[in-house]
Amino acid sequence: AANRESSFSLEEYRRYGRQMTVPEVGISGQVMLKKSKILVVGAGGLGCPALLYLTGAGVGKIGIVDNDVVDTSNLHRQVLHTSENVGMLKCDSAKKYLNSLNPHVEIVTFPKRLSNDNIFNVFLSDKWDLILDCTDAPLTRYLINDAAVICGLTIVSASGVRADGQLAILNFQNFGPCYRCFYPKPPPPNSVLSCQDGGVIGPAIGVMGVLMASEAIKVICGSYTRENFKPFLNLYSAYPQQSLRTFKMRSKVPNCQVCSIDNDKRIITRSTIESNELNYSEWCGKVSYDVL
Amino acid sequence: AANRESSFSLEEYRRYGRQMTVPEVGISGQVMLKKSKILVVGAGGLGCPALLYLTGAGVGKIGIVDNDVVDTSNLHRQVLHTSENVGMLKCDSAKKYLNSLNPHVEIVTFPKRLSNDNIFNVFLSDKWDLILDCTDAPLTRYLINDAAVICGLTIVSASGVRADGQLAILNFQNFGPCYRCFYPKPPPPNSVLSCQDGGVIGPAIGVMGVLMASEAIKVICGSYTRENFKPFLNLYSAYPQQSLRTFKMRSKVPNCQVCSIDNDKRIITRSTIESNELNYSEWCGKVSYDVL
Amino acid sequence: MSRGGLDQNFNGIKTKQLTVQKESSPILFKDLINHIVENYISNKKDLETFIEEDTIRPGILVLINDTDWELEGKEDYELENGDLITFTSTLHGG
Amino acid sequence: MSRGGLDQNFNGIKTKQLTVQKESSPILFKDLINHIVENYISNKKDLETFIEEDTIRPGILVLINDTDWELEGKEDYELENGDLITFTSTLHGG
Ligand SMILES: [Zn+2]
Ligand SMILES: [Zn+2]
Repeated sequence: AANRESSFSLEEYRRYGRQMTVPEVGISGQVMLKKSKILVVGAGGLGCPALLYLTGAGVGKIGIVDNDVVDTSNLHRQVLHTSENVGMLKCDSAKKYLNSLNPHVEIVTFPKRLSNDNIFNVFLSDKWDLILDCTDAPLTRYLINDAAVICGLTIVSASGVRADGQLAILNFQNFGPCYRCFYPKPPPPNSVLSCQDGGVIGPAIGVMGVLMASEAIKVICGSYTRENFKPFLNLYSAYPQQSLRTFKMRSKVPNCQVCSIDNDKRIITRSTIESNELNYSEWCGKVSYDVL
Repeated sequence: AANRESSFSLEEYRRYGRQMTVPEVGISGQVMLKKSKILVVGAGGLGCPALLYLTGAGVGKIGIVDNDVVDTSNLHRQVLHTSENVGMLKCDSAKKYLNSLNPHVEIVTFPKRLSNDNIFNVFLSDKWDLILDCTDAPLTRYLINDAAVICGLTIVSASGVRADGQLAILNFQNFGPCYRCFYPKPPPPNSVLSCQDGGVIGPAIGVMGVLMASEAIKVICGSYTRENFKPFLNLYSAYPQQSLRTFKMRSKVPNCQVCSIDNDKRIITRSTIESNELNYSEWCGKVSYDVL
Repeated sequence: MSRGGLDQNFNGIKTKQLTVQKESSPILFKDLINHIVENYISNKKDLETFIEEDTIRPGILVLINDTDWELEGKEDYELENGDLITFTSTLHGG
Repeated sequence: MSRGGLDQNFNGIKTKQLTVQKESSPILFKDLINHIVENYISNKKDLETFIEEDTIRPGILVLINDTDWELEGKEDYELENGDLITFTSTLHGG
């Protein structure tokens, strides 16, 4: 598409000028942003702010995956949707606003819930440079992770509940650790870790979405390289004092079931997923489930 | 106004439910938010995200002070405005969106630039509970600080440039340190500290605005008390790794020119400001200026 | 001591100062695990969330000061006075 | 070492490890100031931004590890090996 050429119109120079003068982005970074394609899964508490800032920053193409409709109970934190759009598909509501924020960005929507059957279609629907995991169901995180690793895609992943959040870059250039390296095993169903509905403070999840946009810009602009990338996990907490801690994390785990360098250890593959051998079932409300 | 009563409609329960279940807010915090009135100075890079999350959270009344109009060069970071609103007053553009995000919040606008002559009118136009300083000119920060201290108002203050940001709570309950306690003297004019135009990355300034909204919620909901409040300064940096550091800061400075407990030391007063004895002149482009 | 969901296991306690005593030094991380299980986990279901095969469940991240315990020797890490230990699991919201 | 505008004074250097030597210990913060002025500030205008009446300009915040230097004795603070010193001024954007 014309909007992903490497030259800028005068209007684009004006629009991105303040950002291009920051050395960490520069004109070359702005070109990389324009040429980039980012797939954002989830247009909720994390996705709304991430989408706003990625669209503002001038990413060339953004895909939004969400089959949910806007509900009144979303609006305290999902600030890209409005009261007038209650009942509308979130991806449509988001697209409408984002188009008016920055018409240079191509927005495409996938009004579906990712599943074993459709995830490869979505992930391979274009040459995506990056996946943002802005979902709210832990088992979907395993599904997204597995498909992204298999497709060779880097993930910026965050989550949050109440007043706390986490952020990590996963499968960085097929070289950094993946979600399963960090969390080889989901918590048992119905445990306090899985099913509680803890509520969430708007700006606490909002801050995580904005931090994701920053990390996405850093990944696209080449701030991270195989040489300087160190696996990390950020923990944010709003109370008692707002804090963002950075933890140095393990590298890729040798016997990871999806990202192991050793072919024999990689028992999760496109075919185990598409054949439904691997069942990423609902997190809550079931006594048992079957996930690797 | 009806919307600041302490009871909630069913729609409001639905809207704020997820937030009220977080213990740090609770129903009592939601009532305090609804009863609160917050004045946001500046609807730019900091003001846009702060306004989005404060409106989402259900603050009773929000005032927006900004005499600027939306420019294309704002849109990469000022994500509450759209390309269609270029040329419109920022406070009007903001109000329009915020009304559709949450019709329960009363939004009032002050399309003026704060000056010695009008700041007390604005600050005393209602019983504001809190000031958010989202401005981008350092001398305005002194003016806002001085008037807020004189009016007995707490300030949540942030700023940012390039990929870095600062945040502090100032004059907390007339008891914490003020901006002049931290920065008794502005840098000399035309120094590298004052006039450079360093540019700014959208989500880097955006994150500061969201952090401001969190602090505002904490102040309004009573998370900070005179007993537990410790003066602090947060420093955010987007590179190389996103970090938010917290520094333990000095208490109120005994000989502060505006907030000293000692009457004789307090040489900045409403009358020295309104008589223009104190000249908060333009920061850049002047060889000399006269500010205490 | 704990954050992000797991504090439910410890009656909502987020940070707690612990004194672990043992007849012979050094005190290892596995001693801390025993100490926590014996003193702070009240029911069996919470135990299953936290412990598996006598160690921390693989779904829980253990962070010693600013570093993943996988990089620090896991159960055999020698605790030092003042170490900040963080347990976290995946958060489920977004 | 420096952040938020002030790094312009130091050729854009944000973090730098310094070795300050002195014949007699202790090494005080004022020795560090002299060391920086002598070795890292190249022109007079930058000097005026940073120094006033032989100490750090009142518009600049000095942070020693995680604490305002006002709480640490300012120029007379005794430096310890590994101390992280941050200089910051008010930022001017919003
Ligand atoms: Zn892996
Ligand atoms: Zn003061």
